[in-house]
Amino acid sequence: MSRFSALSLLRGAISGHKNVEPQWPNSELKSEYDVVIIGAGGHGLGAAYYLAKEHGVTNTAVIDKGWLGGGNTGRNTTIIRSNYLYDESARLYDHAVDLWDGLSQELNYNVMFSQRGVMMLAHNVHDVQSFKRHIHSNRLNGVDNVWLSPEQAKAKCPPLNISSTARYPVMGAAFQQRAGTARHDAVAWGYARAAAARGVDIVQNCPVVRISRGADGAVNGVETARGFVKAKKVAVSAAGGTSVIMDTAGVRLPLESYPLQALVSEPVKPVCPGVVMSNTVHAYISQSDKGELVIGSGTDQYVSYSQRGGLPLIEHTLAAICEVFPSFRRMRMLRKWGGVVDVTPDRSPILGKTPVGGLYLNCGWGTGGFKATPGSAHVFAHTIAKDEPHPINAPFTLSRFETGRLIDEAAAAAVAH
Amino acid sequence: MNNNTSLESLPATGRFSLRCKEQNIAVLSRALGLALPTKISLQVAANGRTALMLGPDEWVLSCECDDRPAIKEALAKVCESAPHSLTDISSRERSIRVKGREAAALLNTSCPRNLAELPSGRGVRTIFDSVQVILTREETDQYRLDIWCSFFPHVHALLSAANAEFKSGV
Amino acid sequence: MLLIRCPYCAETLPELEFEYSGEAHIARPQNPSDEPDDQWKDYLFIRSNVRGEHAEQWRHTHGCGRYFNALRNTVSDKFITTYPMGETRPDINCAGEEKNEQLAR
Amino acid sequence: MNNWRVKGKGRINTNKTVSFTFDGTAYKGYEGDTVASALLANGVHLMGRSFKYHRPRGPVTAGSEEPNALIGTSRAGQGQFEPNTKATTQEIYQGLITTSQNKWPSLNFDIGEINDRLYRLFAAGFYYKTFMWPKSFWDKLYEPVIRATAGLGKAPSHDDPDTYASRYLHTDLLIVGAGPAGLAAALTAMKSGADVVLVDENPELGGSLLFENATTLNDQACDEWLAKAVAELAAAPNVRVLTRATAIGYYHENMVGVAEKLTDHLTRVPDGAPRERMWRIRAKEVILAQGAIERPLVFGNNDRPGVLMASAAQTYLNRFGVKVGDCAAVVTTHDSAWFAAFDLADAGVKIPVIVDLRQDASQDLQRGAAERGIAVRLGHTVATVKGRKRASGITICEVNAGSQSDAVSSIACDTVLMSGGWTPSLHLFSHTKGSLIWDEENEVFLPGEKTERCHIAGAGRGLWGQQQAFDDGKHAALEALSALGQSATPNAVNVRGDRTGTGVVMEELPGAGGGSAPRAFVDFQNDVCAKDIRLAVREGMRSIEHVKRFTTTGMATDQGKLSNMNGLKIAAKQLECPVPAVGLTTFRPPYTPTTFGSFAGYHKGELFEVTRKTNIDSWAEENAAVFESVSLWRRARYFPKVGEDMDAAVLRECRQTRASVGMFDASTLGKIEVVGPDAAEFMNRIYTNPWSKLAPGRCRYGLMLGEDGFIRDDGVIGRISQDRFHVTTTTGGAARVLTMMEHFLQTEWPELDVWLTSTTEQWSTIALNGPNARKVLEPFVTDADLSAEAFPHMALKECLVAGFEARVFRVSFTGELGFEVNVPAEHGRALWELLHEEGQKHGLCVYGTEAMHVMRAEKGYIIVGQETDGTVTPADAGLTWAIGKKKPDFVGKRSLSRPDMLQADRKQLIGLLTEDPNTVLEEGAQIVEVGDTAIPAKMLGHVTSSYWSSALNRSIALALVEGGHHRDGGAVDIPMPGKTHRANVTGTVFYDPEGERLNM
Ligand SMILES: Cc1cc2nc3c(=O)[nH]c(=O)nc-3n(C[C@H](O)[C@H](O)[C@H](O)COP(=O)(O)OP(=O)(O)OC[C@H]3O[C@@H](n4cnc5c(N)ncnc54)[C@H](O)[C@@H]3O)c2cc1C
Ligand SMILES: NC(=O)c1ccc[n+]([C@@H]2O[C@H](COP(=O)([O-])OP(=O)(O)OC[C@H]3O[C@@H](n4cnc5c(N)ncnc54)[C@H](O)[C@@H]3O)[C@@H](O)[C@H]2O)c1
Ligand SMILES: Cc1cc2nc3c(=O)[nH]c(=O)nc-3n(C[C@H](O)[C@H](O)[C@H](O)COP(=O)(O)O)c2cc1C
Ligand SMILES: [Zn+2]
Repeated sequence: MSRFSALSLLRGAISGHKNVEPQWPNSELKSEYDVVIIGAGGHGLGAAYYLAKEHGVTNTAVIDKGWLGGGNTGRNTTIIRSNYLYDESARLYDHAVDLWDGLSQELNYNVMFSQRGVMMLAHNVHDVQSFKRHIHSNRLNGVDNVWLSPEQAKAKCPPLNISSTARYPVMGAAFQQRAGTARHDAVAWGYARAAAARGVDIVQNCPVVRISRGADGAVNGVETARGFVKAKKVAVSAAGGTSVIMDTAGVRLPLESYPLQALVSEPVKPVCPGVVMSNTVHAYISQSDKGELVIGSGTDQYVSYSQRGGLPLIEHTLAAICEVFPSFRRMRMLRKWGGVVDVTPDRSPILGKTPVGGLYLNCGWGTGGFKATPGSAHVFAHTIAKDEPHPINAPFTLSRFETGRLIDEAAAAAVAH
Repeated sequence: MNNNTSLESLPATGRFSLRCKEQNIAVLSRALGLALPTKISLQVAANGRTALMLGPDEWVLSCECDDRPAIKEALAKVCESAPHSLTDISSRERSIRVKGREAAALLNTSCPRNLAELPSGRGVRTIFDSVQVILTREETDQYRLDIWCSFFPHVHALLSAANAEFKSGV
Repeated sequence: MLLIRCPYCAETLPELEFEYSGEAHIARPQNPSDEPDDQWKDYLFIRSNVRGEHAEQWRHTHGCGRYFNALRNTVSDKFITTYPMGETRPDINCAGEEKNEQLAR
Repeated sequence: MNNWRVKGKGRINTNKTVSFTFDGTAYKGYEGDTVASALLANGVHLMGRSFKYHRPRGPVTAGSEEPNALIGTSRAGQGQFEPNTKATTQEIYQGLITTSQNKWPSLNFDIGEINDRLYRLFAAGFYYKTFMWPKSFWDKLYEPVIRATAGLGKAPSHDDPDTYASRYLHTDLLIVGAGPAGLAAALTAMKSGADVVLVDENPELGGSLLFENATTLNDQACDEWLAKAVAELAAAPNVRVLTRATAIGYYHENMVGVAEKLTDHLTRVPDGAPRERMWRIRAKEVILAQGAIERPLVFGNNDRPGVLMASAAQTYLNRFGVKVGDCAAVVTTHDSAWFAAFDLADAGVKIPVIVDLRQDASQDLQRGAAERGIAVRLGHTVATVKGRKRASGITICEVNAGSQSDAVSSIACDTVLMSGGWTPSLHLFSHTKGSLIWDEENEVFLPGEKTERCHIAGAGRGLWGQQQAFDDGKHAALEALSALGQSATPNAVNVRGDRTGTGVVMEELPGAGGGSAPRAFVDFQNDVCAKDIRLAVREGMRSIEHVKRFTTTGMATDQGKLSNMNGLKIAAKQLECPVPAVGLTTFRPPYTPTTFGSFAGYHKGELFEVTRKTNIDSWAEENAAVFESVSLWRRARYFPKVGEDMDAAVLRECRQTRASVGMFDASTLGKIEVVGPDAAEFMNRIYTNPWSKLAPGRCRYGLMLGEDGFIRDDGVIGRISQDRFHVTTTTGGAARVLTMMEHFLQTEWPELDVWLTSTTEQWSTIALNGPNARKVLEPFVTDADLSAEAFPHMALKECLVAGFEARVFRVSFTGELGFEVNVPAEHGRALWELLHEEGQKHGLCVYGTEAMHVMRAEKGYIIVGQETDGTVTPADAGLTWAIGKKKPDFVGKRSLSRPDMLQADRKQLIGLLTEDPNTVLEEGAQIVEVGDTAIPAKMLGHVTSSYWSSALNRSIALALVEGGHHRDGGAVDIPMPGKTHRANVTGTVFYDPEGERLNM
């Protein structure tokens, strides 16, 4: 596969892009693989890439029921940060941030990782205490996260309303400079292209309907819409469909799937430099490189796979945005959409082995797994290749729900995205 | 559009939350001197006392403020034979009356219910904006909202804003 | 915004009056202390998370206040039926082969 | 002025002149004009610049599907700036200020146009392939430049002064769209008993009748019939008509969001009038009569100002009385453009040619052209448009088996009208996840299976022509009425002179291919050309979703209303795949971009969210309290005297309370009355503590866990009588606790005879604490003995306080002698004032939440949510004593014996005393083993509470620390930026460990 570069682009421009080749081939499904990964989101594609690159496992298929990157990877608000409270989480997400930094070069694909910073607003005394706790914990974990006064926050994001008479005044903010956003589609495409270049088959529009187990109880393949495929190992990275597919392997999970909505405004010239999150008023916002304000809403209360979501949430989200940014009231919503997020009881992912031999599980990222993509994919590949977890994902077991060692970022009043 | 909707804050009254299982309704009714309604949203009044059924085991009793000891006493007498809960909530809530040709439309600025389906004389617990209220349709174009005190200013402010909007004629 | 029929009020009302309360028919063990860890975990956390007909609890919080159960299709978000707390799940058959179809989105 | 007005044409009010400005120049139009129609009437076509290439653009449509003519608008003297407004829908009013966008320094001369020369570098997806070297340039150079060039208009820079409204509306039948189909439906339903709502995004009803008005309807001129129909509907009591009202989204269960513009067309806005209103209309039946959108043709330079949709030209003429040019060439694959040409010709516009790609056209059409002296070129195509800021001509050639023939001829013109046929508007239908079916013959997607109770009528079903639309609308109404159990006897509308047409659908026009040919635009705003789409497919973007995301086609502010079908056709051809197999991308709400404000509705400022205040809050406000917000409540945090900061005020409040007496408004604590013969049993199950033996008149600290074993809430609970408990909860936990109790009661233990009632707001709660507390209270209590003997710690009494019926608890959250007096809420402030006055004799001070926090920390009392965070067990918090050991079960008990809940390394609550007594640790500071401060550090826990203690005259802290209960007497380090503090581990009770002061 040819390399992308300014020069190749120029050459293409001169030739009228005559010699372009597909970024990934339209692979046919073979009858047997060493590893089948279910789900061609960023996590699944990334795992395939790292399996090939770091573990030499290339006889891999990534199978998706739809088009690659069409799950939550393609519909999230792209917030990346690692200022999580607990050591386990901080290590996992910070591993990801380390990999984000340099991912474009690694993949030879500009994923537009942009470290414009993430600011989390504190609106009451409790928020202040909670964020300070995060900041101190982050500092000692080597994760950057600093406290900003309201004025400093406004200096970083001028449209912010810091009036002390606001219903939810800004009392300060936690700010992570290394945090930011990335171009979601490019992440899926970049991994797909790089994985395909190393021989991975990416099979689209092919639902996996059953995980098959042999007489010894271990997995031996998957049933797909295009027939049975033998596999030594099966890795599930099927956000939004995890419970359903894992059920076919006889593994029931502590997951519930909720609709999560997001929206974009019409594009405008730069007005919102970094990412601003307010957990208390429930508003998340950033501005994409194209100019739209990208705004995250909440989950509807009920389990749903409809990728829809209701109007009241959007109304609440935009009311909150307008409180925090009163000048945006005259901005317009261009499009809103929904995704399906798998949520665990402690809001932390499950990433590792399962009770079934040869079956590996990556799920439960809820509303915040995009940021983890390279880190999660990297340690998941390790887990699949070595049949044992990487130290970073070792705490994120399925068994923690039985023993009680939860990693409860939500309870610790962390924010979701 | 000619606006003639009025908002009126009502004086305090006596209010109780009354709870009991179905089999004891008759005994409590007798003690109260009022046949507790047995269909949600129905309201029955007798002897200056009103009972509105809010849930399958729940009524709100309204009365004159100084009728409260009598009610307590009457029900205390049947406590053994008809277990129930009687809790004074007179101070918990305040009421507002919305009256006029556009009362329903005004309420529908923040209440998602179809008010046409609430006949006169009935009441339900529902939601107004983010606030739980008891909404009673007193007459065709007259409604009463019972609101927990700390939510009262919010509801009142919303209704006033909507009223100003109606007055503007747009 | 969904419309939900409260079996107690016998009225179909806006979702805003209701609160979702998770999967239905997960009974609390009679004697929790006798439960082994893995079964207690099942009670606490394991959910069927069905793509299709899902039995679930709702509460008519801003109405009669009652909890009740519902069957709802989680793909279309449509309610199939609601029924009072304590009743068993109605036996309403949905089309066969649902799993494959579900997986195909 | 208005040189391009046509006398006798148009529906605008030529008696009323309106002036407005565009880029600083004043223009005049008439009432009823849009910005676009008024500018066109002044000969202005250049209205904007495209997103990527900054190409000059003019309006291509006359409606809400406009991708090009986007402007900024504001109100003279008042700001209210708004970007990206469609000039084609913004009505003009006196004083309207409009500006062009995405240009510098001016619309006419725009430096950004350089991009247009470099277009080959900016091929689809180019940014994914470059800007990666050197790495550091991305953040510092590339991205900032990309960001600065992106975006269209500028975001508003001032707070929006306007207000917004919303409303729920229930109706039997909602009709979206008031063209012939929607009107027929409304006129039919009007005759039934059903309630009907008819909405249209335009300022007036009529839809396509506003421009396609040459017909005769029931023997009346079209305009005349329309006026009558509108009047009839307005007079019908069961019909509500909303204009300027766009159905933006079709949500679950037939709820349609309708955004209504109320004032943006008015010169003078009435007082109190909101700018927009969001209707949430819940209809039993819905008729979607959204019509169809004319499809552009894809050919070289098809984006030049002066190139318009044929129906747009017709609209400007027939609705606004404006001719879009003097000389308009026509390019089409559909009959309807011929009719547009005829209308324009009849109004005096020269039509030099009609170029139709089809080999044949009906005799009628050809006759019509001949009568008007219009040259016709069948089987021809347009190669390109000449001119830059305005079309100046076209080159045409023969369509020869799909490829370009050599014989190119040029035709001069100042305007080009195009029509590639029509696309049924099924956006709202698609929001419902209704399926679309490909109609092979007409090459359109039509509605398939429905998921909601809706009916599609008119052009939305691929029915062209007014007669069909009227008939279909009527039919849809009858269908909907019958579903409603209603009926009506409709009046027929007979159309004479209907101009129904047919056509074919093209992808890119054959003349446009080839490497050096000028670019042919598919998505105008986002500058996506046909070759970009082909390139995307060649790069492996085989799904239409990938094509969309790679090229951004359909992602502009018109959301592909003009581009989706052309993009799809081109992609399908490149993929060698049938159109339906490729499929459409998903339509999502809103139908047209909708202001944030209209979604937010009334929720602005004070009305954004409830602020709950206690009955005593007003006193605090009058007495200069500083407030904090705790869940929805606002609470007095401290009461500074002149010159005091928080520390000074809190110090004083603590000192005075411990020295004499302090008073605190505790009304926000949640209260629940638990009543019934099984009340104690219920309490036993819900709380960890035992309750059976608690005697009436006594109270007890209660601890509540979640089923997972972690602390959820706590509070003092009094037993009023055998079957009645007065439960208190935390301020923030009140609703949650009641919900959890109800859940268990209703779903697990329905057999219990017990009922729960929230009494939070029934009571005002005043806490009196301090050695003199009794002295302050006693004078007001005549029917009870408050002495230590008669009223010991953890007792309660129902008595009169100052004549108010009260429940008095003898409890303390400060460690001092304490009373909590509950009186009916409305008397709270009165009692407060009485006690305050009486207290002055003893130097009573009023304290806020901050002093309360300090004093309880001195006593080691936890605050749920501060010492706990949802991961703390009773044992962790040192509260094992609160667990009823003999109880077989309570909520959360089983979880406490899970393996990880018993580990010795759990984080446990301890006290910390810094080595330097003057150091007050920061709450949230992390704790490590002594000396173990290298980063990354192994953290043992964190400081949960930390204060300066006036009672101890030093700092104190509480902390959750790994294995903390075994660390007593040891030391830990607290590394802070610049300095590491050392602290000694102690018990959690710093003050009066024996509790003697409680019993004074
Ligand atoms: C609206 C929204 C906003 C969000 N915002 C953020 C944010 O700001 N920051 C952040 O970090 N995270 C965010 N998230 C979460 C984030 O998007 C996800 O956690 C993350 O993208 C998950 O990636 P993935 O690769 O695991 O899953 P996905 O990208 O969802 O990929 C899973 C794939 O599995 C496929 N699949 C499922 N079942 C099957 C089957 N049976 N057979 C074959 N294929 C199957 C699906 O088609 C899908 O393509 C957001 C999510 C949403 C919905
Ligand atoms: N000559 C031809 O070949 C041809 C082709 C197509 C259509 N037509 C004409 O189109 C007409 C079809 O009539 P019709 O009634 O189906 O359509 P119409 O276009 O006349 O009316 C549709 C109306 O709905 C409005 N609308 C669309 N979406 C809306 C939304 N979301 N919210 C609010 N309003 C919305 C439009 O602005 C318009 O006013 C006929 O008159 C027919 O002659 C003709
Ligand atoms: C970060 C981000 C930015 C987006 N920007 C746009 C945009 O500018 N225009 C647009 O039409 N859609 C935009 N979308 C939304 C997509 O069009 C699409 O709605 C989303 O990926 C979900 O897919 P679906 O709507 O096809 O289900 C954006 C999505 C994301 C995640
Ligand atoms: Zn109910």
